[in-house]
Amino acid sequence: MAEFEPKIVAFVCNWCTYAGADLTGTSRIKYATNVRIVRFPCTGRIDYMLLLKAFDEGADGIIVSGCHPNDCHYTSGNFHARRRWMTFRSMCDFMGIDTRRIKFSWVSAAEGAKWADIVNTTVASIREIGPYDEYKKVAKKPVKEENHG
Amino acid sequence: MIDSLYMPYLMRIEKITCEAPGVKTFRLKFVNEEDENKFSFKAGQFGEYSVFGAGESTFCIASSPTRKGYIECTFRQAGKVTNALAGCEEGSVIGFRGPYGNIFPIDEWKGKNLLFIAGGIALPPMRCVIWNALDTRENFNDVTIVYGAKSVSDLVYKDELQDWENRKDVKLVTTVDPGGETPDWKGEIGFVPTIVEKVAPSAENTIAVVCGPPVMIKFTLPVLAKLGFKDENIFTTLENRMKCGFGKCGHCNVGKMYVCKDGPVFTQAQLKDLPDEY
Amino acid sequence: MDELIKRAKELLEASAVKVVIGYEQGTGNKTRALFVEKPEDAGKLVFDSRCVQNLAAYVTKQEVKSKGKMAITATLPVMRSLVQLASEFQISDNNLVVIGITPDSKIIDFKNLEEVEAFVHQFQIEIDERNKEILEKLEKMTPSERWNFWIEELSPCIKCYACRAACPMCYCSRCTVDFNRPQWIPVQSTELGNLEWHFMRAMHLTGRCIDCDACANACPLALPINLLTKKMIVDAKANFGTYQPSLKGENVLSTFKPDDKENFIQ
Amino acid sequence: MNIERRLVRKNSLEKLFEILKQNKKSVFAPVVKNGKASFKTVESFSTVAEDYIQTTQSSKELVFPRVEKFLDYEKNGKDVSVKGFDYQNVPDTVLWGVRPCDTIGFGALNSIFNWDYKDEIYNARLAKTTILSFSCNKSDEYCFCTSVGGNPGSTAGSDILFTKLGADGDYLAEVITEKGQAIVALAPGLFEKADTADKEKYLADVPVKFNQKEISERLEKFFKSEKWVEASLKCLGCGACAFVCPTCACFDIQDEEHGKTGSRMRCWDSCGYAQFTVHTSGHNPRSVQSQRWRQRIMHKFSYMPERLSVYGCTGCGRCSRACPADMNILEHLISIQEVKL
Amino acid sequence: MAKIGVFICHCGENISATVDCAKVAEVVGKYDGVAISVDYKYMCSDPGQTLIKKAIVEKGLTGVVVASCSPRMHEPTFRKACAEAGLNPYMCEMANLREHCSWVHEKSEATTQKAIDLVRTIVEKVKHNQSLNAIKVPVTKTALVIGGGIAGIQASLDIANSGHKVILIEKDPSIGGHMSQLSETFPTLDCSQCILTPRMVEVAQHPNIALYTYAELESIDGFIGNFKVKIRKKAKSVDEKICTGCGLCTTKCPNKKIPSEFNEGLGNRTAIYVPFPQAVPNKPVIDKTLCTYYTKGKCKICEKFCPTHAIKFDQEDEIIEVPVGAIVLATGFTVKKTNFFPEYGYGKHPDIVTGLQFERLASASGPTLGEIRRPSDGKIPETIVFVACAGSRDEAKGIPYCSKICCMYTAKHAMLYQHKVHGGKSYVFYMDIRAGGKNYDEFVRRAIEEDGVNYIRGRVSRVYEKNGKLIVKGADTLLGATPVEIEADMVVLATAGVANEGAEELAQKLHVSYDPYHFFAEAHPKLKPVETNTAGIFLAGACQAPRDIPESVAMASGAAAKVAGLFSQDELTREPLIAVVNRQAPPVFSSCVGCFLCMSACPYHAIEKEEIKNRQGEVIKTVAKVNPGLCQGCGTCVAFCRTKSIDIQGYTHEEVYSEVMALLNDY
Repeated sequence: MAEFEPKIVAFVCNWCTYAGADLTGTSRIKYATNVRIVRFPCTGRIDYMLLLKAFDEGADGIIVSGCHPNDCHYTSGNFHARRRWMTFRSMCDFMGIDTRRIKFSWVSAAEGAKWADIVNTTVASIREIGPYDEYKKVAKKPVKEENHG
Repeated sequence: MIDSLYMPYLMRIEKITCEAPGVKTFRLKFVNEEDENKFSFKAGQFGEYSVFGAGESTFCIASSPTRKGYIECTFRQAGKVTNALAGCEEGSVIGFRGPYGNIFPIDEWKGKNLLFIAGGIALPPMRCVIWNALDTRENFNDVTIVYGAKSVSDLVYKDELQDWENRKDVKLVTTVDPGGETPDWKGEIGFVPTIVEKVAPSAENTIAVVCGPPVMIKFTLPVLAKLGFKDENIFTTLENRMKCGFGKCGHCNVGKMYVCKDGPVFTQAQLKDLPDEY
Repeated sequence: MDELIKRAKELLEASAVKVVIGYEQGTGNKTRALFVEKPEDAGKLVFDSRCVQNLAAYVTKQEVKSKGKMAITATLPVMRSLVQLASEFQISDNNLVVIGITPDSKIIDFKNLEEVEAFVHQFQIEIDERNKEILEKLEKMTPSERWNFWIEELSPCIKCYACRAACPMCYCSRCTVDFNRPQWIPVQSTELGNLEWHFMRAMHLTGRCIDCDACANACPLALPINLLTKKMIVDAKANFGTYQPSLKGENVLSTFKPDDKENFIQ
Repeated sequence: MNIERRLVRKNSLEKLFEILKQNKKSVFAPVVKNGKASFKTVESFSTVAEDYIQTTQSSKELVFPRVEKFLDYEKNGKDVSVKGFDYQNVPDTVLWGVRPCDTIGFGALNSIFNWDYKDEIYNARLAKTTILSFSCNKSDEYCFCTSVGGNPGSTAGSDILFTKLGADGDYLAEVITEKGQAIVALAPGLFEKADTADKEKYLADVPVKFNQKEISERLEKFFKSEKWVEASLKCLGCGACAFVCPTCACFDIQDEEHGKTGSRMRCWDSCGYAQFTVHTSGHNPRSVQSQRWRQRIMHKFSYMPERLSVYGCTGCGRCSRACPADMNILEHLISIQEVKL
Repeated sequence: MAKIGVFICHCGENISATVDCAKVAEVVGKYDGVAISVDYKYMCSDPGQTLIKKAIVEKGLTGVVVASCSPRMHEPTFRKACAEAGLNPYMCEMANLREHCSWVHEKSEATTQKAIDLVRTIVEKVKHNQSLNAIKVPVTKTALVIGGGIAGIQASLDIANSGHKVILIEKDPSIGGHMSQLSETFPTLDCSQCILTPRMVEVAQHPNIALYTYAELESIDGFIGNFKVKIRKKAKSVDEKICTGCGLCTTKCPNKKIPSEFNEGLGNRTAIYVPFPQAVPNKPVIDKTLCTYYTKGKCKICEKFCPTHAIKFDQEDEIIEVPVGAIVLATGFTVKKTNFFPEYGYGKHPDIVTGLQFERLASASGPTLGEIRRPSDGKIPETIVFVACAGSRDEAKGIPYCSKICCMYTAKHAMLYQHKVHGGKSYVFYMDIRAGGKNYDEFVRRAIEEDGVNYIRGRVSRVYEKNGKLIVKGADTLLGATPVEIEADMVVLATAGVANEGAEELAQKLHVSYDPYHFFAEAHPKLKPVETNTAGIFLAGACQAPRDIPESVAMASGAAAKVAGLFSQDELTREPLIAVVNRQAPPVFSSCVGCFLCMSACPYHAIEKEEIKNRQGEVIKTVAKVNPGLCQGCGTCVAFCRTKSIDIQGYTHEEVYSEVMALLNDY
C-alpha cells in the first residue's frame, strides 16, 4: 500500500509568510508537495471557522503562519490573530480536536528556509500521526445514519 | 424504484438572456425525454429551481403552456441560490420540481377584457398568462398591458415588449418612474397607478391582473376600486417564502391557506380574508 | 420581596419606566419572567433562589424594548450581563433602570450603569466547584477521549437554539448559523453540525460570557454545553488576566498585549 | 379488525424484546440520560427506561428524522447525475414504550404528509414501523391529552398497547392491527389469553382542562387580539417546543456540497424562528415573536382542524416541559377560553 | 454566468521543467465554468498578454486566472492587461505555480497535481470575485521630511523646487547632519562645509519650506495623501523672532565645559549654544538638561546680557498638528563609539578615536582648527593607525553587514593625515578594500601609491598602551598571517555605521517595517528602494542602510521624485481591497448589530458608527461603517464579526471559503 500522503492546508498572510514562501521558491529550496497555500491579507483576517472547514473537507493538517510580532504590515493584525489562535487552540483541545495537526508559525519574508522547514516538519509529523480519520468520520458521515437518536 | 416528491427533474439551460441588471431569463429543456412527455402545467404555476449544492429557490414558470418543449424562468440575483443560478452557463444542468400551485382561471375569462398591470421584476409571473392569452387571442376582448419599472434599463423582456407593441390587438403602455427615462424614451413617465387610471378600460366585464412590488400594489388597488373593479375580478400572485412547494413544510402557511397550494394566484377578495402575513 | 414590589410600583406609578421585568410564580416549582406594566400588577412579582433565568436576555428583545423604558430586577449574573451589553452598545441608562438584588437578596438602587459596574466588580467570576471538577476530569482525558465525550454528549442536540435564545449575549439579529453565503455552520443537526455550532457559539462568547449557565438551564436535553464557555473563562483568565465585564469594552479578543505568550507558535 | 386482548407477564417483556432483536428488528425505545428520557435505538432490554412520565422528545424522528437525505448528486462538468432516496435502507423498526399521546400524534403527521401530495419517504418509514405503546399510569401538571381527544389508555395509532395492571403487575396487551398481530405471531407464547381485565382503573387520571372545539371557535375571532403580545412577551423564540412536539412537521430543505458531489436533505425547522418566513428581500411577514407564537397556536388549533380535519396537539405537554421560558401551552389555551370576546 | 479563462505559463522552463503545464491546462479546461484553458511559454510577454486579451474579447470571459509566478510579482501586469481588454482588473487572479510549486518541488505527478489544485482553487475564487472600482482620495500637497541631514535637505529642496510645500523637521538645533561634521569629502577632497552650507541656507530661505529645528515627530495618523502629524517643537528658551543671533549669550554663559556633540566630544560648548558657526538657523538654544538656571534654579546671565531680550525661560514645548500628503524619512545613522570595543580598551584611551572624531580633528572648523593633534596631550601623532571594519562584518559583534563608507573615508583620513603631517607614518588595517564607485578605486590607489599610506590586510586583535605608546597588534594575512605590531601615537577606528537610537520606535510609530539592525526597510530591495511598505512614506539616506553622500543625495532625489509624482495628481486612486459593512434594504438596513467590537480591533481606527434614521429622522439603528480612506484592508475586523456583516473586498467570505473547498475536493 502506498505511503499515506497527508493533505495540508496553509493559511498565510500576504506580506510575510506568502512572501517568505516566494523566497523559498526563488532560493530553489525544495520541500514536500503536500501543502497548499491559501493567501490572506493578514493573519488577522483568518477566520477560525475556515480551519474547521479545512478539517471538514478532509485536511489532515493545517499550517497557519504570518508576520513576526511587530512586523505585521498592518501593525497589529498578527497580535489579534495570536489571541484568537490561543483561544481557538484551547477550544480545539478541549473539544478533543487534535491540536498537533494545527501548526502555528511566524515566517517572515526573509525566512525562505524556515518556510521549507516548517512545511517539511509538519508533513513529517502528520505522516507519523496518520490521517485524521476521527474527524473525517464525523464530517463525511452519511447523513442517514444520524437519524435515530 | 419510486422517486420521492423531492426528486427534481434535470433541466439543461438552453439559453440565457440578460433582461436587466441582475435579472436573467433561463430557457430550460428536459434532460430526459420521458420527463418532458409526462410534464404539463398551466398559467400561473411555479416551480422549485435548484442548483445542486446551493439549494432550491421558488419562482413562477414564465413561459406559456402553449409553447411546448421548454419552460422559462426569470429571476433576479438576490440570495444564495439565485446567485448560484446566475453563475450557471448555457448547457449546465440544474434541477426543477413542479409545476406547483394554482392557476389563473383563464378559461373563465373568455369574452372578457384583460387588464395586466405589472411593475419591475413582477412581469415574469404575468408573462405566462399574457402569452397564454395572446396565443388564444380570439377568446378575449380588449387586452391592455400596463408595465412600469424604475428606469428604462430595469424593464425586462424588452424584445417581447416590442412584439406586443407591434401587435394591433394589444394595447401596451410602458412607463418608467420620473428620472428613469432615457433621451429616446417613447413610453410614459410616471408611476404605474397614475398611468393605470389614465389607460384602464372600463371595469365592466374586465379582469385585472396585478403583480408588482408591495408599494405599487398598495397604490394600484385603490385606483382599481375607484374605477369600479370588483375584488373578485382583481387577481394577483403572492411570493411567500417556500421550501417544499406542496403544503407540507409549513413555510408559506398564511391563515388557513398554503400559498404554495391555494396560491400563488389569489383574487383581491380572497386576500381580504387572509391575515396580513404575506 | 415586598421591597421589590414596592420599588416596581413606585417606578411604574411615577411612570419612570413603562415596564418592569421580573419573576413570577410559574408552572410547578418553576419561576418565570414577568413583565409588569401596571402598578397594580406589581404584586405578582416574586423573588427567591429559584429565580435563575437570566432576564437580561429580554432587554434586547424588540417587543420588550418597544414598550419604552425598562426596569429590570437584576441578580449578580444579570447585572454582569447588563454591563457587558452596555459595553456592546446594546443598552444604556436612557432605556434601562437596574433594580439590583445582591447575592444576599438585598435590593439596591443604581443611578447608572457605572454604579452597576462598580458593584459587579466587587465579585470575581469563579467557576463553581462541581464544574471545576468536571473540567479537571475532562482535561485529564486524552484528546481522543474528549473528542468522543463531546460527540456523544452533543449528538442528541436538536439545534433548537434554546441555548442561543436564553443567552443575553446572543442578541445578534442574524446569527452566524443564519448566514448562508457561505453556510459556515451546517443547518442540520448532524454530529458535525452540532459540534461546529457549539464550538462557534463558545468562541463567540469568549470574553463575553459571564457564566450565568442560562444556556445549559435552557437546554431541553440538559446538555452540558456551559462547560465549553466555562473552559473559555478559565483559559481567558489564565492567559489574559482578570476577567470582568467592563463598560470600557475590553473584550479579550478585540484587544491584545504585545507580550501575549506564544509558546505554541513556531 | 377488532381489538384482541392478551395478557403479557411482566417478566415476558424482556423475552419479547429479545425475540424482536432476534428477528433483526431495530428497536427504538426510551432511555434515561441526565435525568431525561429520550428515544434511542437500543440493543439490550436493560437500557430501556421503565419508569418515566414522558420522553423529552416525541418519537416522531423515527418517521420524520431530524435530518433526512433526499438525494445524492454528482456533477461532471456541466452534467449532473442524481441518486434518489434509498427506500431499501429504511430499517424495519419497532417503536417500543411510546405513550398514547405520541401514537395519536402519528395521525396528525399522516395528514400533514398525505393531505394532498403523498410523501412516500414518510410513508415508507411509517410502513416499516410497528408501534408498541404503553398506557400512562402517571401524569403530571403538564399533561392534558384528555382535553384534546386523547386519553392515557388510548389505542389510537398503536399496533399493540400495553397497560400495566398495578404497581408491579402484568401487562394487558391490546393487539390493534395486523402489524400488532405480526408481532404476536413472532412470540405467541408470550401473549396469553386475557380475562376481561379492566385497564381503566390502572390509568393515570388526567382531568379535562378546556373545551377543544370552543378554543377553535374562539380562535377564529381571536387573531387580532392584544393577548398574543402579552402572552408571548417572555417567549425567547427558540425551537424547543416545535422540535419536541409529536405533531410539528415544519421542515427546511438544505443542500450540502463537497466539490462535485453533495446531497440534498430535509431538516427540522420551526415557525418560532424569526428566519422562518423571511423573504430574500429582508421583508418578514411574521417579524415579531408574538406573531410567530400566534401562528403556532392558530396552526395547531385552528388551521389544521379546518384544513386537515385533525388537531395539531396531542396534549403530551412536551412543549411546556421543554420551554426555557416556561411558556405553558395549557395555561395559554385556558386563558384563551377565559378572555371575553 | 461564469466564463473563466485559465492561462498556464511555462515561464520559459521555470514552471514547465517540473510541472506538466499541458496536462494542467487540459484538466482545468474540463471544470464547469472554465471557458478556455491554455498553456503558453511566457504569459507576461507581449504575445502572452495579447493571448489573454484576445480570449477576454472573443470568449467574453467573466474572469481570468493566470497560473504563473507569484502574484506579488506580476499581478499588476495581468490585471492591467485584463483592464485593457475591458475586464474588471479585480476579476483577474493568479495561481502561484512558480515560487510555490515548480521551484520548490521535483518533477513528478504530485507536483503537477499540486499545480492543478492550486489553479482549481483560484478558479473557484474568481467565480466568486466581484468587479471592484479603485477608491479615490484627495491628496494634501505638503510633504513632511524628517531629518535635516544632507538627504533631508536634498529631498526638501527637490520637493520644494517642484512647487510643493515641505515641512522639514530636525531634532537638533541646526540642520546639516553628519555631513556638516565632515572635513573633506571623498573622492574629490572638496570641503564638506563649502558644498553643504549653501544648501542649508537655501533650505532656510526657500519660500516652500517650513523649517522646524529642535523638533520631533510626536505622533501620526491617517494614510497616504491624508496624514495628520503632530510635531513637538522642543522649547528653545529663545524667541527666534527677536533673537538676532549675535552670540553674546553664548560667550557669557558660565557653563562652558559641556562636551560638544558637533565635535564628537573633542571640544566644548556652553549651555546656551549654537552647535557650530555655520548652523542654520544660526540662533542659540538653551540645553535645559545642563543649564544652571534650569538645573539649579538661578543664573539667567544670558537673559541679563541679551540685547534683544530674546531669552524666554518660560517657553514650553509646543505641539503643532499639520496635514501632510507624504512623508520622507531621512533620519540618518550613527556610528558605534569606541567604548563598544573591549579589545581596544573600551574607549578608555583618549587617543583611540572614531572616524567621525578624526573628521573633527581634520576639519578647519574643528577643535584643533584642522591640525591633527591627539586628544590626550595635543601632540601631533608621528605614527597613526587606521582600523577599518571596526565592528562591521563581524558576526561576533552582531554587525554582520558592511558599513560601506569606511573603506573610502579611511583612505581619505590617511591621505589627509599624510598631507597635514609631513613625514608622518600611517597604517591602515583592512579586510578588503571596497572602493566600488566612480573614481573611488583611483582615490584609494592615490592614498597608497602617492601618499604612501601603508595598507596591511589583516585584523587588529588588540590595542593597548605601553609607556606612552599605543601598541597595535595584528596580523598581515598577505604575508602568511605574520604577526604585526605597531607602536602608534594615535588609533582611528572606522567604527560601524548603525541605526539611530529610537529608530525602532519611530518605525513602529509610522507603521514602516525595519530590518534586524533597525534600519528602515524598503518596500522592494531592487524595484522599490525608496518606498516603504506603508503607502506615502519614503526613505532617503542612511536611515535605510549606511550610505555615502552621493548615494544619499541620489536616494533623496528619488524619494522627492516619488513625492512629486504623488502630488502631481489632485486625487489618488487606491486599491479597493478594503473592508465593507453590508447594507440591506429596509427594514433590515444591515445585519450589523452594532456591538462595535470591530472598532477596538481595527488597527487604523477606520471603523465609525453610522446612525440609520427613518423618514422622521429618528435613529432606528446604529451600525458600523468603514472609512474607505483609512481602511488598509487587513481584515482583522472581518474575522471578528459574529454576524458576518463585515466583508473584505478581494478576500470575501465566499472567496476564501470556496478556495478552501476547492483545495480539498474534486471538481
